[in-house]
Amino acid sequence: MKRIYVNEEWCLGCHLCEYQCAFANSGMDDMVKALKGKTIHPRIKVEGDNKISFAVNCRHCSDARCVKGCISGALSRDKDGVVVIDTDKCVGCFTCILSCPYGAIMPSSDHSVVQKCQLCMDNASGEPACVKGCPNRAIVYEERI
Amino acid sequence: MKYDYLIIGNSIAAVGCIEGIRENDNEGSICVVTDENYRVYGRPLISYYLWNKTTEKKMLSYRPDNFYKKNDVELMLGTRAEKINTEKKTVSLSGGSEIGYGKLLIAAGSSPFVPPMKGLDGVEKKFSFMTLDDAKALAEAIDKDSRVLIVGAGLIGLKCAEGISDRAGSLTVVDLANRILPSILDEKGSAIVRKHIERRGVKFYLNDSVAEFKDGTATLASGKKIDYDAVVIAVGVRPNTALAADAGGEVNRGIATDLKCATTIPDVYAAGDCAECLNSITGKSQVLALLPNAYMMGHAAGVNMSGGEELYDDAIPMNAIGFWGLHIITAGDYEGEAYVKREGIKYKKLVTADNNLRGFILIDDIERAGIYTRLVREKTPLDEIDFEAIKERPQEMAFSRAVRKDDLGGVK
Amino acid sequence: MLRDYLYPEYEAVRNSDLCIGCRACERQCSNEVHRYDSDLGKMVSDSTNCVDCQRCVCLCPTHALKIVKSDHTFKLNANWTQEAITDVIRQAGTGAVLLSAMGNPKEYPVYWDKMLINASQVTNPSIDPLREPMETKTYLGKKSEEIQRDRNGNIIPETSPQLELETPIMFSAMSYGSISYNAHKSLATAAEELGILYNTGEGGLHEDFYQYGPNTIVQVASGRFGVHEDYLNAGAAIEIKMGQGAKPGIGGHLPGEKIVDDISKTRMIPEGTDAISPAPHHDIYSIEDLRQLVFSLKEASDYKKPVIVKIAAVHNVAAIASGIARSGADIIAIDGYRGGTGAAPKRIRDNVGIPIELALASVDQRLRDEGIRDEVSVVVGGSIRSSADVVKAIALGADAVYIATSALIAMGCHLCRSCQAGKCNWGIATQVPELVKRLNPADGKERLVNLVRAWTHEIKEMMGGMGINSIEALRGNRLMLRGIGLTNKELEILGIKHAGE
Amino acid sequence: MLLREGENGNRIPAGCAISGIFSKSGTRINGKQIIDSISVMHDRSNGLGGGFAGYGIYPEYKNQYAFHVFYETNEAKEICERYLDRHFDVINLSKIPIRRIPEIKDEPLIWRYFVDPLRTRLAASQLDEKEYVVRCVNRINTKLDGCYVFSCGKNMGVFKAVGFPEDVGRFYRLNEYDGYCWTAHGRYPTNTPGWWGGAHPFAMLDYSIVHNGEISSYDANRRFIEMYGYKCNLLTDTEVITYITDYLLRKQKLSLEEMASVVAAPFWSTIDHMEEPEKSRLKFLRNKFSSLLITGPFSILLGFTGGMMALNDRLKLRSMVVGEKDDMVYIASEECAMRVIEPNLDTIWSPRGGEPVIVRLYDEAMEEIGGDE
Repeated sequence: MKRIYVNEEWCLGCHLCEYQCAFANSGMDDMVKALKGKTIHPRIKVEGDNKISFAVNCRHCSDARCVKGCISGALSRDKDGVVVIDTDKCVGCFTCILSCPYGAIMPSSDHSVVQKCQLCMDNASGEPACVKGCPNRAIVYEERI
Repeated sequence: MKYDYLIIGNSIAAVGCIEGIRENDNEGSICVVTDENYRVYGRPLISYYLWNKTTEKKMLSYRPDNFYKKNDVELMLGTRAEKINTEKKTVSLSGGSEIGYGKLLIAAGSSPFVPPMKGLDGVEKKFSFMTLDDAKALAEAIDKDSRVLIVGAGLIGLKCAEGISDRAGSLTVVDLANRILPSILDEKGSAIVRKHIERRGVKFYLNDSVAEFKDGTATLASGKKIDYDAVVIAVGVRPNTALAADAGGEVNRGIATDLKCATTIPDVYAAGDCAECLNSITGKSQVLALLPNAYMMGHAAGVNMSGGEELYDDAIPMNAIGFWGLHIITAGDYEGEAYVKREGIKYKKLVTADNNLRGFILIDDIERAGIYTRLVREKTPLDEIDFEAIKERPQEMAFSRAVRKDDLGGVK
Repeated sequence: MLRDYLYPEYEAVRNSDLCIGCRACERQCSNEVHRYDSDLGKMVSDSTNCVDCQRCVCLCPTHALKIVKSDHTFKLNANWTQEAITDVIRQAGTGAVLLSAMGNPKEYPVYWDKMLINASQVTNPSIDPLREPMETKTYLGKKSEEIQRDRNGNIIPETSPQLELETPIMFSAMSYGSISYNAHKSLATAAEELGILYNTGEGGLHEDFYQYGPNTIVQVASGRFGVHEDYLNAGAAIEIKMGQGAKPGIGGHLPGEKIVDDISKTRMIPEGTDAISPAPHHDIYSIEDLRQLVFSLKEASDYKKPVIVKIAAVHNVAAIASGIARSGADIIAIDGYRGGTGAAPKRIRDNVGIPIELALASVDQRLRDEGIRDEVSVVVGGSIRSSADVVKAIALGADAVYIATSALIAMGCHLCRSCQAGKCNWGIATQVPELVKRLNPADGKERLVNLVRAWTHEIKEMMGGMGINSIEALRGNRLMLRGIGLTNKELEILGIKHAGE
Repeated sequence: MLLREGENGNRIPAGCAISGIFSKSGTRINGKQIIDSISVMHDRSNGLGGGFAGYGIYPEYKNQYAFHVFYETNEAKEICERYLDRHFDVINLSKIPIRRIPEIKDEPLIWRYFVDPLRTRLAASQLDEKEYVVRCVNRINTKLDGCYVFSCGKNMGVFKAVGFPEDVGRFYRLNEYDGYCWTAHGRYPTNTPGWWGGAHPFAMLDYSIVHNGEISSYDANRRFIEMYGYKCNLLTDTEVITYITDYLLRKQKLSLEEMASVVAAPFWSTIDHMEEPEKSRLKFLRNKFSSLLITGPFSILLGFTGGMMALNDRLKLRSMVVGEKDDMVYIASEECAMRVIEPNLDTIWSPRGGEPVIVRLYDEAMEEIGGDE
């Protein structure tokens, strides 16, 4: 399946992926309207400084521990292999946060449920916004074997 | 009637087993026998159900509606497995029928443990807190004025307290131990959480126990008296091992299994709360009555039952739990050198031993906790990572470049 | 000194209504123009160090930034322009030669823009490149040898070493050191994909890039940096750099701070030492010396590699080219005064040399007049800005063109002309690791490939319009050009008629 | 005054009709046949030029160079004849017989000389004989005002004028000539100089070219070929093609097929898929003579002693068909031009772009005409 991959060699630490993610998942059509004056809660997080940096988001593991451990069945792999969250079912127990070896699942902004990267399948971005918005191809969306 | 795969119990381990089987075998017939009358649901959800964080309908959609159909599973509700006949490879069911199996999984779960307490039999409204029916019955029995006494300050008792906090008048918790959540928290952590819960109006009587229930009043060993309208017994659970024991299988606290989740009885496997598995930290077998463990063990059993091989060898104790918005994540055990960081309500304890992270406690500081879990589970040598950095906060940066490259660029 | 304060030439202007405070601009500006002011709770900019590289403008996700030319002015004076006054103030303050980079930006005529291309109407058909083969393959090298036949009268198809190009465009010399590893890698991989060549410049060849040898021209310049036998044999051709359009007559100077690690290894000089390329080759004081070097290099490479001699376009370029054509060189490269550089004294860049268009026209004609055009191929560079420039260059008589500034722009350069500062925000003209990594070679390569493919498509369109389906039929086909607004003398030098004739 | 080709440096593109007849057995064909053939393609010409080349028409002078010369004035003729006398042994000279007809006007003086190079001058020049003749002809054409040698081969002759080709044929009384090969040309120039010398065929020694097309590579070809001593005065395609032919065949000693694969080279993609040694050979030729690739539409008929070659541009942007009947070969822009003189062709086909069609006299016939090819 196509996944998002991050190559730290090319990450500039510009954090634009975080903003693109937050915008894509804001449901708004204007970035300024969506993000100005707000604290963002992106599903992708950049670690590091301007020397070494990289973004981390869901790896969409085929053997996903978060899915296996989910107590409500809110997390599942869809038919394309995307690990998706049904926030309607999620009760916010955070077992997935306990389980994810990459630290890629985080509480939603109000902490009532969790959020995670769903490859922008759940918004209007069309393709992963972080990939589109990365100025240096440090984040790519592709098939790897 | 004979099924290639017969599963006793219809909880998470059963689902893991079904999904494990279907990874290898799309043809073999599967039957699930359960004495409950529900589709599968996550038992820990019952407190959220009571707290109106979820509904029965959502609870029962742990797997999609077509789950049994899609996986071609015969589901026999309200049917109890009474006996395993190992010679004939059949299971006798309540109602007298008998069905055969090729491979059998015992995922019978556990039962609430109710210690002998004086006067308990006379308590009209007394409940366990394990099943959806328990939760429904409890909800039915209490109202805004009810004084509820919960015996047991462990995970079940306290989640129950949270669950009914908006439905009951007052909540009192009694426990023999000197602290709450003793199975997952150290004293400091326990104190923090206790304070937080107490702020919600829950009263604790620790180092104490009920000496007698009588006429709506519980008299504690210390002599204190607590009036109640309903009692919840949540002192613990006991694995349901009788089926295996009667059939001659080895049983300790739980049903003994090997790394393939097989019992000592040929073609019989066990998983979930009824079974023991290897705690990869201590190297000892124990019952890990945790939902993720049930799934993974059931899954491994299913794979092995259907001709594949999956060793269940990386089980660790771990817990994610929250009370009124305060989130706690713990894993492993706490035998070793501790690094502790406390900042107000935030509490972090990392326990190291033999160049490994052996366990941790995180209270209100759970961000990316899975990275710590990973260190515990994978026994990552700490001198291969930047432990100082990761102590500060869980991060990929603490791993070597090569590990990061695989984490972020490899196919997972 | 306070009295020498010069108001910034360009100002970063932020639209606060649009700024979301993501701080990308701050993180991306190596000149520290932008920062977040926590007291004010917003982003602020100090344009003093802004070089107008456009990095922040491009990366701002809400397009809240623009760079404007400052309207700050000295008292207007047609003679004492702002630039003239500013330069004097600078030099009075420092006592130093003014440094600059990239090509001559002055308002001299651009002859490319004064030539127009022909197209077929009625009497012969234009050709649709989407329907018919349209050939741009070009071979560079000598074509003058006599035909040899075997005993059966069959032609023995042996030629002097030739360079095969899928399209008549090559990436001109830019050294590793003046540009980054990633820029070099972009050029090398793009050249490989395009079936063309790139040029090492005088900085040697990094060991990682030996694999692109068949698409590499290795340069031998006056400093002889990184030159050794393996190097000479690593590429497809060897170029002797006699001069550079941006700074004819002077050498080069890469400061010691840029001679780090791999660069020092590649150049074969100690870390931290200045890399000084002398103005002349000190073993070439005349044309006969050049001949010796040409043949030394041919000896060293077993006569398997064509030798290119690159010169700057200067006043008597035609005569010089004639000498080179007779020196044994296989290819002459001529670099016009608009050609770029990583660093050059500003006065030299802006005042020395001649336009490539005129140099090309006179060289091509001179070589034909002398009947030696077949002795050499002619490659021209020094501001080829578009496919139209390529078509015009070839119609004037070039076999192929060298592009460098266009290639840099493709990779991200916005011609801020501050290469000499080494803080290129686009990761091109810098050796600072955090900046170097801003150019992902996968991206750089793709953009270069896109550019050359796009140009090639356009070249084919224009050829098709002229009814020409192979690039060699365009070469020297000056009837396909007409001048516009040129004097008789200019037309005469260019060897073209005026539009309407 | 009418513009002359090449004056003011203006290049003249043209469209046209061509036709050729060849007898492989050397049967002498009457000139009327070629007139009949070209006349049916009247609409492809516009009356601004027509011409013919006949081979084997001067058997009695087959070893002499036959110069056909236009003179604008008698003075020019005198100057030219003095020049000829200095360089050649003139064996015979005469006016070329013409028939005055209203369709052909303003004719110049048209003379014919059968000449041998003066042995002494030739030896002194240290040139081979053909080069000597070419240089003399070039000298006359470029340096002697009002003189123009438009045919200078052995046992062949070019006849051309401003007018429709059928009129030109009648004007020159071609029914009085017989040859084993004829080519003809009707011109449709897109500019109107109407100068007799600018009509086709264009000839150099025994090479004659009739050409239909407009080559887009003209100036690339011209500027290259001029490096080798040719001077393109007329700025016509035919002129430059003739020089290329002369350069490749006579100076570079290429075969006709090799020449074809230079001027109408196969595409690189085609070459890439060829087998060795063909692949290397074609790559070599195309690369070495890259400036002689001719692009744009053309169909040409090259006449030479003992043979004829037809060639289309590689995209076949101009029509050209070939027909055969017994030993006769017909090549023309249109099929009708063949049918009118031979209704019962054995075969007829359309050569592919870049594929040369070469016909030669049978060996006995070749000996008969005394050709040296």
